Amino acid sequence: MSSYLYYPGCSLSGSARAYAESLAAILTPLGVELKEIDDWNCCGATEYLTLSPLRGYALIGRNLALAESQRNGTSTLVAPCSACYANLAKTDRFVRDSAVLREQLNGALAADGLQYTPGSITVRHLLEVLIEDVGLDEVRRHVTRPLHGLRVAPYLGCLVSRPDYDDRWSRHEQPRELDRLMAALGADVVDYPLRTACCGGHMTQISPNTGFELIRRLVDAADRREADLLVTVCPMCQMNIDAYQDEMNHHFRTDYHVPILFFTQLIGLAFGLEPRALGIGTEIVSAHRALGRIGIEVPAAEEVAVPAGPAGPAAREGRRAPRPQGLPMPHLDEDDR
Amino acid sequence: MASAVRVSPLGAAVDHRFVDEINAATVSDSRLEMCIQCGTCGGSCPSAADMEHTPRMLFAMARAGFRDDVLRSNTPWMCVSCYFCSVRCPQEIHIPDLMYAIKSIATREGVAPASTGAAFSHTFVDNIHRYGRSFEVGLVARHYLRHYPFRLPGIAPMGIGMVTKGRMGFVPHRIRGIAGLRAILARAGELETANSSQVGQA
Amino acid sequence: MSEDVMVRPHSNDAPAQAAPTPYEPVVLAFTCNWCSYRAADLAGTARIKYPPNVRLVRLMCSGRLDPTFVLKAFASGADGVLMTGCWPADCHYRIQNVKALRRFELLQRVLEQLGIEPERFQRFYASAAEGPQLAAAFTRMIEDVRPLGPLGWGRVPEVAPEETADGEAEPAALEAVGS
Amino acid sequence: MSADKPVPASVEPGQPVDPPVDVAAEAPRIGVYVCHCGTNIAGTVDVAAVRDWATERLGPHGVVISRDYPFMCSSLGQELIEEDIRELGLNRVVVAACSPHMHEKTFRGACQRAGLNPYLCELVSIREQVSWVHTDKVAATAKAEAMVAGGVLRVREQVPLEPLRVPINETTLVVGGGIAGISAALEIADAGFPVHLVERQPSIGGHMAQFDKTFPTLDCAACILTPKMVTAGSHPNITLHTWSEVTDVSGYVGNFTVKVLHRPRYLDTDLCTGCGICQEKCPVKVVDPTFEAGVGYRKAIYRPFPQAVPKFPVLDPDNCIYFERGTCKACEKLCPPGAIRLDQQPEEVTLQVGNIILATGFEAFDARRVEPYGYGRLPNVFTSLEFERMSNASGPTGGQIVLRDGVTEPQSVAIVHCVGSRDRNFNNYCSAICCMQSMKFAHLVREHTDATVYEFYIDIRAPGKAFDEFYQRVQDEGTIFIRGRVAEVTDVLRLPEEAAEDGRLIVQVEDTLAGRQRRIPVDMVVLSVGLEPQPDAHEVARRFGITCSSEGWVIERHPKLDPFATMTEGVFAAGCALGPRDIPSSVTSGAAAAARILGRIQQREMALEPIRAIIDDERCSGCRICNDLCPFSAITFDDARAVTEVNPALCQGCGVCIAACPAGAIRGTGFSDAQIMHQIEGILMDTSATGPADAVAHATSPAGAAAEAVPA
Repeated sequence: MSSYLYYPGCSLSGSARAYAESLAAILTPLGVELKEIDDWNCCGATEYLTLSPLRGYALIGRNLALAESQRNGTSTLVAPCSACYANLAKTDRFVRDSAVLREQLNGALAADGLQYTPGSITVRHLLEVLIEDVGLDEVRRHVTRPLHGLRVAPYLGCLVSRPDYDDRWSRHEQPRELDRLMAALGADVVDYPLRTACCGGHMTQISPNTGFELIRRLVDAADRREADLLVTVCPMCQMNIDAYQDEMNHHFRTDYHVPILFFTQLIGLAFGLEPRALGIGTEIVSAHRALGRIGIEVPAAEEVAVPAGPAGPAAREGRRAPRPQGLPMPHLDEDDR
Repeated sequence: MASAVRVSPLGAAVDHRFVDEINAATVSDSRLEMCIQCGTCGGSCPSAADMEHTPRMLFAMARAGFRDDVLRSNTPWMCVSCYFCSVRCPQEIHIPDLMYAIKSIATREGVAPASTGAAFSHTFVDNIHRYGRSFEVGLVARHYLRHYPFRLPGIAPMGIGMVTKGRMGFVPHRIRGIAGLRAILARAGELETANSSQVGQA
Repeated sequence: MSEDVMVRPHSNDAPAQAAPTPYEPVVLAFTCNWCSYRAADLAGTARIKYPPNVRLVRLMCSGRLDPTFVLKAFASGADGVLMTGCWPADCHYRIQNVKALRRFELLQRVLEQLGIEPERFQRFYASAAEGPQLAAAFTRMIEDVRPLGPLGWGRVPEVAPEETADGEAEPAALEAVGS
Repeated sequence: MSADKPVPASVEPGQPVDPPVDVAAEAPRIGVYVCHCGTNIAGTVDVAAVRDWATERLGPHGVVISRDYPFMCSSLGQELIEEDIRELGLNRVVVAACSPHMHEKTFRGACQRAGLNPYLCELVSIREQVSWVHTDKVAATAKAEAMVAGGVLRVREQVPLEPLRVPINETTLVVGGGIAGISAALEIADAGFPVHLVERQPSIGGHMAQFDKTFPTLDCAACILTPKMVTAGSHPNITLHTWSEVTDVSGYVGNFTVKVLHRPRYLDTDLCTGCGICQEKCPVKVVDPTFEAGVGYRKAIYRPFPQAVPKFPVLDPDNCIYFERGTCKACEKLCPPGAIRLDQQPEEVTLQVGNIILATGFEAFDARRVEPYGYGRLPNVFTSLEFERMSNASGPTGGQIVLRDGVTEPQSVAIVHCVGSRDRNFNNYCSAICCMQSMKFAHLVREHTDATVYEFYIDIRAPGKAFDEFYQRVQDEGTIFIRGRVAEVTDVLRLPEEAAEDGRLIVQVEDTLAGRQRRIPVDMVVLSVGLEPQPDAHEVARRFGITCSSEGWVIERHPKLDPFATMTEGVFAAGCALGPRDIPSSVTSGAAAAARILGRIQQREMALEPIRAIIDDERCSGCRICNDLCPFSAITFDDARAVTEVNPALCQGCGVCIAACPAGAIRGTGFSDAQIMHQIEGILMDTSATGPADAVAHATSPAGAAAEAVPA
């Protein structure tokens, strides 16, 4: 049983409840224990940095300071939310690099008797822990209901592999870690080039048309590649693509229907766990049909009417035939295929 | 600061210290002065189409001292913090952090462009001050009621879905250490004010 | 670069001076003819500034650095000694700088026994192309030594030049520590 | 410490030289000369103060005269020194001026002309080490004084030396058979001296052999290169070692011993006629990652290209059926002269050479590292080397410019500059050739197809002869230039405006001159990749005892004035091993390195700095501690006398043994313990108790107060 400090972030007790439930469900079989930091606060997303960068970093720093004081045999802090992960990791990096920031941050924290020692906490995303520490072999060992036939488009979003100031990720734009994890579950992994493209973040709130356009790009690319669903590691991405897909369709007069689930939900399904225990059914764009295709019964939920026929542009007919033997293609490393 | 503002023959006010001011407001080493104007940022930006100036152009304007134009540009408010520009920039300029810095100066001076961006940030931050956590229902509801009253009917089904599926709690969670958190933020605010006034006097 | 605030090195007549100048450490840097000496030339050509209290002695190889040179430098008033040379795999004499490195580690330990902090005796690798890096290392070395204050070995009565050449510096140095 | 020519360099033949003076026994009479170097030194250092300080403070140490002069290195400045030596009987000279690497030879020459042993002259660098790196005049002046004191105390301990003379073997080794190496080899061979040309690939020719055209003249690369290759291959003075590697280098200038490994070609080159039947009959076809840049195929036994020199094919055992399964042997069975030798072993030859030229070239940047450009993921993204092969008439497509499917001609082509160059994530330098190469591509696309061509650039760098004219020509041909570094290449379309572009590539860029993001649909993208050092550059540098930059480019002895010599005597460099450069510049560097070597060969011997270790038999205790320290095998032990000996011809003067000798029995000429100890003392004179502590007041005194030179 390996144990980590845990920073759930606000979404996991709200809009991303399914993430929290499915995460809890798969941890025991995988032998991972998460110890939630006591009385953590919101990381402020990007909103506090926008108004007042130093207060933004102080807000994040309080969590790091709490984590440092609650270290109990482990100094690794796991965040399941990409935005929280990026904020925590970036703050730790910046206070390590800048003596001025270190002094000011600790000056602010001292107002509540706290302090943070740069580098005393290692911040990691949940995905990284599952792949690096638990390992794909261990994941494979627990798969009892492989997701064969389910076409999954792996969608990581921005803030896992970027900015990545500590160079933890193999690649900043086309990392294949989530692809490999999905393949380990037996899913048919769709080559999804927008794997780290942006979901729009808070644009659905402050500039809806900008946000809708970004959501459409993601949904359209998944649809063109005939993905049954998108899988993500980020509550914000899930929220935008799931909750605003309908409004986006309305805006563009389109009728896409691309469900998006958390990777922990698919892991749980592959482990043979009950869909309901994994929060399946709480998504707005229902995954009922997609999962039904591989024989997984999803509890009934308010099903949004789905029109028949291809959703996106009818491009599938014109799909290019396989290339005749032409010029040889440069090959990518095994790791990047 | 005023002494550095010049009126050029063309009439535009030019502030040659603006780059220093931005750098002081950027927590990391911004490297703004290293920009070679290659446009990688503007080419990478997923929301560039909705920006008044591309990031590259904004940096050129900042270096030219067009302080007012930079602070009133909608560009930083359109930044989605995706960090594509950041990892691709051949000069390793911390672009999203520069955007935060410019937004914070604009907000402080009350010249942020007419956008709901600053308002959303304020609402979000207000929630944090009240509870220490983000409270999604309150946040979205307050923001929509104020800025998108006509959008509410369109997203009502989603809102209902979110609620019926248990994805939105109606009761905000307040952290125990809220008083301490407020004290920390207040102290950080004081330090930040001290920073910016130092640059002004430099 | 804090060049403008650098002042003359401390001297024993300091109290006699009109205005007491803040303490500035003196660092003696041994350079290798093939790499770091040329890097220093390059720093000069590129007009890269570093504190004026860093003074260079050219050797053919860092491997030539006799431990007594270091003791002599401390005994003559240096507050810090920097050994510079080629990168471990890039020695002009194939592997001689590796021998220097071994000697360095040993000597650093010995000096510690004599009460000389490790910050006062450091090493830095610089290829002939790394002028800016070397200049930065000089600056850093001064910054590292300044908080330690004057070593003061130079204040012991001077040993006549004829004697020091035969390594008489060492007993003098030991005496200084004892005092 | 340069010693390319017999010391002293600046004594012209036939010029009167005073008879040498024996100074060993005399009391020191030292002259100090402080150079202004115009304002280079005098702008930051109070030279008059240094001059006065030297006579006042260093008089007890033997200084009898001290002068300053605007340019000590001028003829008049040198004459000043010469006159003082003659008239004042100076027996030591200290010149406080620039780095010894600049003008040591000059002032040694002056001393020698006046009859003083040139090694009794000491240069103190108060320019590179003082005036150029400091700004505070008081502190800089004090440091200059300290450095002069170090020089004076050091030169007191110096003894007269004679340069070592070594014979020069007239054979030269050239490593690398690209255009730079070929040019160098031909220059030396044509002058009548033997050359060994070692090449790693099966044929000489290098990257230039892969190209179709050369910018800006659009000469056919093969047409101008092949004659050179053939001449090199058949030259009576050139021995080719292709498919070979240098594995070991020992010795020193004039007398290197080099081991070269000939990898097996698996055929007897004495019998092979180069008929090509083996290649034709070989059943195995594999992608050729080297010569064809991965865009074409070769057989398991192959000649990389038709004009290859030498003409012999080479068998690739990694892909040969015989080496895999023990069967096939088609080549062996069908070879008309029976030249195939499947049991051939590697062979090592040992060469004796006097000088070495490294022309090891570059490797193209691996475009897969730039993720957003999709090379390796998106089929119709090509690299510049792939494009070179494709546009080459003897390449895999016979000169047709087509998409990856091998048949479709592109309707539009995007050429992307600065891929892997000018980018702190990869290489922070400009690769120098890519702008011109890219514009050559634009021309070739227009010549071969009707496609629209876009050039995406940050800056166009076209500073060579007729380069900018070529830029204008390509503009005139209709190529569209867009100023902006490409952000990404993608096949993901945006709706609705790009619905019609399915199957094409989109180049996303900020058109910085228009100030807008643009998405330009094209069929083909060509990435103009930068140049990188060979992946084993550091290892090769180590083998040859030279140094390279952190990237791996060879470091020149002096970037301006000695750009083709390395820090190691007898080892030169040419071509892209030194850094990215184009063909004319590679040819020039090859010829320049050859010229340096020819001069030495014609002198038959050269003088080396007499910086050596010398063992005092009397003091050697025979402990043998030093015996294992010398990597040049210069130290041996004389069993009969039970003392250690140093062979001065092998000793390189590093001084490690001197520092290690517990008995103090080893003396270093030029860098003796006494010299260094006294130098340290001098340099730190102002910090010790007996030092001239009042130097501050002195340094700040008005320059006018000490205006006249101290009388002799």
